[in-house]
Amino acid sequence: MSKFHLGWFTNFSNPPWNHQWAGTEGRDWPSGDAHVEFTRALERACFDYIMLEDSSMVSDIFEGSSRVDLKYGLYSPKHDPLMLAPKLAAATSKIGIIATASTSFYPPWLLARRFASLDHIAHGRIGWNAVTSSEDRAAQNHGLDGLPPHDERYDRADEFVDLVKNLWDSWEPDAHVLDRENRVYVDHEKVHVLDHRGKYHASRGPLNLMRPPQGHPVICQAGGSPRGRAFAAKNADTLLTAGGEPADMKAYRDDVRARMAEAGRNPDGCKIMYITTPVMADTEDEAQAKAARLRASSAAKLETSLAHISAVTEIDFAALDLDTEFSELSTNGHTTTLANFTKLGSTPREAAIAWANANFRYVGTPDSVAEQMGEVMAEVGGDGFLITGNIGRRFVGEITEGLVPALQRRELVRSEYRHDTFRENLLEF
Amino acid sequence: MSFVTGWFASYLVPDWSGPWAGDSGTSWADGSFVIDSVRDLEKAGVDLLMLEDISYLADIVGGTFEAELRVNARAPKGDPLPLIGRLAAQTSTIGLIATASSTFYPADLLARTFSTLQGLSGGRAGWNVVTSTGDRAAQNFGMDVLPDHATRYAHAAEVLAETHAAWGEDRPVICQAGASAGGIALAGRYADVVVASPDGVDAMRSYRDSIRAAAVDAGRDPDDVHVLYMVTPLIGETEELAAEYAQRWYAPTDAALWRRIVQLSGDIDYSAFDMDAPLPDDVETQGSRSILANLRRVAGDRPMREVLTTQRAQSVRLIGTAKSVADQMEQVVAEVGGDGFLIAGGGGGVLTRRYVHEITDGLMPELRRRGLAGLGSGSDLRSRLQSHREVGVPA
Amino acid sequence: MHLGWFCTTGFGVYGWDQPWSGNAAADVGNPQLFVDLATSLERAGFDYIMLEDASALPDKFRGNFERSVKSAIHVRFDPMPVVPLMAAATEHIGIIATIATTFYPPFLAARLFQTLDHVTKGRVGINLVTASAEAAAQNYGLEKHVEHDLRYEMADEWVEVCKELWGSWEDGAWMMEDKVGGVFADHTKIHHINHKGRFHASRGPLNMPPGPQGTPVLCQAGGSPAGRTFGAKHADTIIASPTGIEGMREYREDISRQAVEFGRKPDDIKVLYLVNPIIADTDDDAFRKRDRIAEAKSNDVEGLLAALSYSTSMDFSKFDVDGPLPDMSANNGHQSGIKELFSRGNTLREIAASYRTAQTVELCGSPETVADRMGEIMEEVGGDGFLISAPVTRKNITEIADGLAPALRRKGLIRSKYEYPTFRDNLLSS
Amino acid sequence: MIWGVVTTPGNPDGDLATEVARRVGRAGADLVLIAPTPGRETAFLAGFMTGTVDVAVIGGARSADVPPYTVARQVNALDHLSGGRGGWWCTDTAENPPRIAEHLQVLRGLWSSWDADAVVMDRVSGAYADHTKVRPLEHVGAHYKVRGPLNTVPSPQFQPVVVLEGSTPEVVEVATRLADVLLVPPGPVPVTDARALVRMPATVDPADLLAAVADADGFVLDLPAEDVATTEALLAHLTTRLLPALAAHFTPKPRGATLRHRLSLED
Repeated sequence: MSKFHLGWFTNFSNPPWNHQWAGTEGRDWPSGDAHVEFTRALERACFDYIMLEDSSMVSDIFEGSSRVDLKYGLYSPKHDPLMLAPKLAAATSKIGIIATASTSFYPPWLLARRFASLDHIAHGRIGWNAVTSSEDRAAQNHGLDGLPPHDERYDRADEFVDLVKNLWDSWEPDAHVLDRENRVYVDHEKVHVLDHRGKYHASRGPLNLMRPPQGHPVICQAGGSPRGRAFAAKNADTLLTAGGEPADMKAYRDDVRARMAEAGRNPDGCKIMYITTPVMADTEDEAQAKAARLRASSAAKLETSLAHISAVTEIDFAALDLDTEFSELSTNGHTTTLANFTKLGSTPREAAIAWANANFRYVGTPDSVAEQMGEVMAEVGGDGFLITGNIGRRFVGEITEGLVPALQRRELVRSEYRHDTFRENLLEF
Repeated sequence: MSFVTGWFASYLVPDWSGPWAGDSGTSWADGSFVIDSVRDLEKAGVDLLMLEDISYLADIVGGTFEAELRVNARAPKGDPLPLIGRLAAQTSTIGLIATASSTFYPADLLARTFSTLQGLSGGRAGWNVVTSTGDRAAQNFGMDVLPDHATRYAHAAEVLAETHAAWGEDRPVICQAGASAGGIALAGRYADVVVASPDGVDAMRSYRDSIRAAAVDAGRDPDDVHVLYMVTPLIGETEELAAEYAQRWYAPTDAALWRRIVQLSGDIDYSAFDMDAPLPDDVETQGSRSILANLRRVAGDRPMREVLTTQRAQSVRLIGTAKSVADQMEQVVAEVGGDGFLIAGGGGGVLTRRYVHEITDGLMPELRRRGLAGLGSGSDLRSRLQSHREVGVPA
Repeated sequence: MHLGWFCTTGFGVYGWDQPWSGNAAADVGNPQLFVDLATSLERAGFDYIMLEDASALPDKFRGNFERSVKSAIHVRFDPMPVVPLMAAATEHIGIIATIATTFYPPFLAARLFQTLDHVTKGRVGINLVTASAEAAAQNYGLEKHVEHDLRYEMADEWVEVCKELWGSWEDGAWMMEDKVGGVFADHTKIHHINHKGRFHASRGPLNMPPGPQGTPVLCQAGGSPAGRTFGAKHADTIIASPTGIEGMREYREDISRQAVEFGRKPDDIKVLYLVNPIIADTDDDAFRKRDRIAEAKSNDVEGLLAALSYSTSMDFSKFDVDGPLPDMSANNGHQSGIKELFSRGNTLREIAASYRTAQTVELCGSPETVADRMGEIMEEVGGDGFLISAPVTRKNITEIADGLAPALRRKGLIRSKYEYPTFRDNLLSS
Repeated sequence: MIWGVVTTPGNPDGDLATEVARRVGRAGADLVLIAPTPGRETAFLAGFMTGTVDVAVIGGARSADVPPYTVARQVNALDHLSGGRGGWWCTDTAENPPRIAEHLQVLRGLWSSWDADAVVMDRVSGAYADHTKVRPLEHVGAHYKVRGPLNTVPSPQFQPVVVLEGSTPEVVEVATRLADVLLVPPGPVPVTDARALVRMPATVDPADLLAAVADADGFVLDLPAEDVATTEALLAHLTTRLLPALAAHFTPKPRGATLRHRLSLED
């Protein structure tokens, strides 16, 4: 079994502040200082990347108001991850940094230039999580009445990504000649106008800075629906999806790899990562006790879970009776997420609690959790796990000081970075 | 009454084999373990760091290096000065006290060393004065045997006088840990910080009184000396979890016995004694006289195994949630009269980043919220120590 | 007086082949030079650093990119990512980055700068430009550029939307610190803005709380009548380059007058005059240096033609340098600068030869001489300070930060230390 | 071609010296030597800089001032902290070559008192290091008596770089046996196994530098960090006139390699 990859799924937002181990993050997170220390710890544990998800709305779907969203700080406050990326890049030297930007709201030329600059500053370690955004509320903040239909959003996104890649290619790799004798800094014949006029986007180009060190920053994606998977198969270098039963994980991976082959890409060119939150303690029974505490139902958990699912599907779950069976539900937002949610329980209450606990799959001491993860990866075939959870030092320490060394001893994950750029490390195995 | 908090650190291999050891077994030597921990402690409001040191690898226990290199209570350990130099660049407010021997270092080297650190750290430098223990140390510096206790302290006094003359106004903080009569007198004359682990509140109060009396004898204001007591707080999310944590921490295991034997064996091989009998009466040492005296006082006629597995270099046990430990600390300071705590995390072969974060993210936020500690101010170390007299709830 | 530094080509490439450039060539895209600029200027007590920016690689002159990239003058990295790094290395100095209101979606911009206000701990500012080059519009998918004055009307509504978004969270809506009843933020103190305007629409609110400054510092540099009115209405600091003492006094009075009309106090706006001081050890050395620069510039007719092509989006290589000046009525780019330039001569060659190093006033000499002159000018004009425009090279940084600033400080003309934690308070408090 | 600078500790907070080290490091220098000055201890400054610069920083000291056991431990720690770029510059070589030779023998002995593979981290036996691979030194000499061993683990270079200075036959003999680098004045370069670096002022003219370095292994330039203006001028002179003139001699060196590797000394 070759090694698998590790990444972390988080955002530029408040870590859960109201609990025992909330050290100084409550004060440090708005400036990004808390995230800097956390990312250094991930680099010490040789993580492939940190992924900063994003959304641009205060959700007021649940109960028709933003009370619950703001009470727990679910979807806001959330800061712009593109301004955290340079700070993380300056404090690290090997780990990849993926920031989210929406193809539905950013002008293509602006996004292409922003990520090209970030890739220079990060010396070839930047990634772009290409999302189409899924909430009308977000669209209304950007001057639109609502989002285009789900599949059309992906058609627009396909053209958007092609245009951005062409803009990154508008400077040839060796355009930057630095010829002191003839006083030529850049050979102008190696910089090309694009003049792209497409169905949805237009841009003359070129960019006004050098080609990014990686050529193309790493593209990340989270497509679950068939159209989303097709988009990912064509464009993504890494793909994230919810964990779950190994059989479902394997089915998802095989489907994406098949689509990649159809799109003429080498299936190994995209690393599929499964989201999870390991529960660990010094001894097995302590870990089981801890897992039981974490999985326990509570009013707060029910409220936050229902508010979450309402926000991403734009269905007000407060209007449903919590204990009667689901009727047919549909959304223009996260179609797969809604499908998974309804599979987890027959009533909103059941499904909400199960959905909130979905990430707690691997429980035990660091060694036993390492064993469990190794077995699942062997069965599924790859490519890695995306850890998510509170970025406070307590939980992060359990991963970087406990789980990762146990995985390294079993040679399931890397113990050192062999390359300098994010893309080379990602595609090393 | 607000009190001083310090961190007792070593440039020494931490826990390298436990469940939370991480990669520390290999990465400790590049300094990252200490540097990362000290930056977190500084952000959490801890006032100072005391980096201890010894300059020998002992083959006293069992006549070989085997025990030292298995138990790792004292070795392998790097020279603290370059590491403190690095910390001066990578921290901005925490006090930096480094250990150096007055017996082995020439006075002019000591004066130069600590005035350079004072400049680099913007006035946060401190010198932990030790006279060293163990013939093995002496043999690394051209001597056959360690000078006797009285000679070492007399020489220390000369060195301190000479260095203070060289520093004039901008002198670093002086720290001392000697518990013997000679040590206390010297501390009275020069020390800004005194570190000790007298056992129990009464011994803590009488020790502090003796230090303050020595300061008055030397014509100094007793409030210029800050006595810090060694403790190892054990923080749990609930009282019950904390109790389980403490039960594991203080369990009388073989490992705990061997740690104590190695720590005590400056010149005497304590492993040679019968562990199920009390300490024989005819044992003598030129090394750390106070360690032997303290051991004899505590041991009484109890068998060595019981004494050694329960004795820890700490003044009081602090166990519970962050809230209850903060209460206990507040109460101890009220009863003893002052001045603060030097927190140790188990030392070589035991300390983990996880323990450091229990202090920075569990205990310190609670102490800060209640104005008990972690609110020190002032750019240089001496004014920061003084600021504790004014800050906080009056006693 | 207040001092600022104007990075002439933003986060770009400076003097890559000049002596004293250190290893600038290898440092391309490396923010360390700008971080050093920030720490040096903070040591010198500067109020802010302004990073200019442009959204196009010009190819009007002779129809290709040669002039733009051969000497690297139009290579520009996106300045936004360097702002957090410059702020991380400093504690007081303000950092202003340029944004083109004509193309940048207002919600993205409002959220970007509110994030920067947090990340810089209250030290970020925005330089509002409407972008003069047609190529910029084409990069954003437009065929033709938006008409000059219409761009300012769009900009006016753009700023209104941003201000409404920045105000969408009331003070006290976010009370994480004292954890009252476990509520993170109170939804009753957070409001939709429901903005539906001529050019922009946004429902709001912003999905994050205000930063230390509440509103980032707004900066404006347009000299045209529409530009001045826009600045008087919205800007906290204005960059002006009128000619001569008389021109400077008139500019300050005009801004003050218009500010009062908008219900603002003249002191709410700090006007800084763009200058490029020529400093050397002695006055004579400085004069020789000035003459060297002037002589080189006035022979560089091609340089003038390329600059004009960029700011008017017309290919000046087609015009006869000795013939009559071309008709500029259709110019949709920079307006104020062109009018002043064309008044200096009858042909393009004469205009090139008329080059004077001074844009507003001449500052040339030893640090002492230049400092005295700056003090005198401030007395005469009553203005608020200077924006020093100079390529970002280690030599220039040292001359200004370790030469000129100490001289100004000895004469009590600039601050010896920062009074307040945020950029806005330090700028507007005195 | 090996090159570096000799700088001074500059202002008490060490910023200017760090700036010099950072800038010459980015320009490709192999080492920065810190000249001892009254009242300042260079071992500290080297430690202070390791975190922020990307070049080997070696403190200079008079061997008479510091006990060999302390030098061995401090330079071992610097080698660890700098990822294999530690070293020591003995500035009083010429005063008493035989004593210096013995001092260096003690250093070399202490650095190899642990075998390179002594650290085993054996979870079964619990041994962090194999005690049979650690031996006391038992050095008894004319000037020094040191039992050893070192009480810490071998450092990345195992034998950090030792720099001596001088060109008299006695100094050259000691350098050949025990040193890695020998600083020599301009003029005929003595034959030695150590890397001979010609020491010249940073204001040197490119042509003179080229001539002086002809048959040496490289050069070090005296570039004091006393005040901002002169330091900036010297740095500019170095990067825009001296280095381009020598460009032909420079072969690109692997980034991040240990100092011994960059000086092509065997490990």
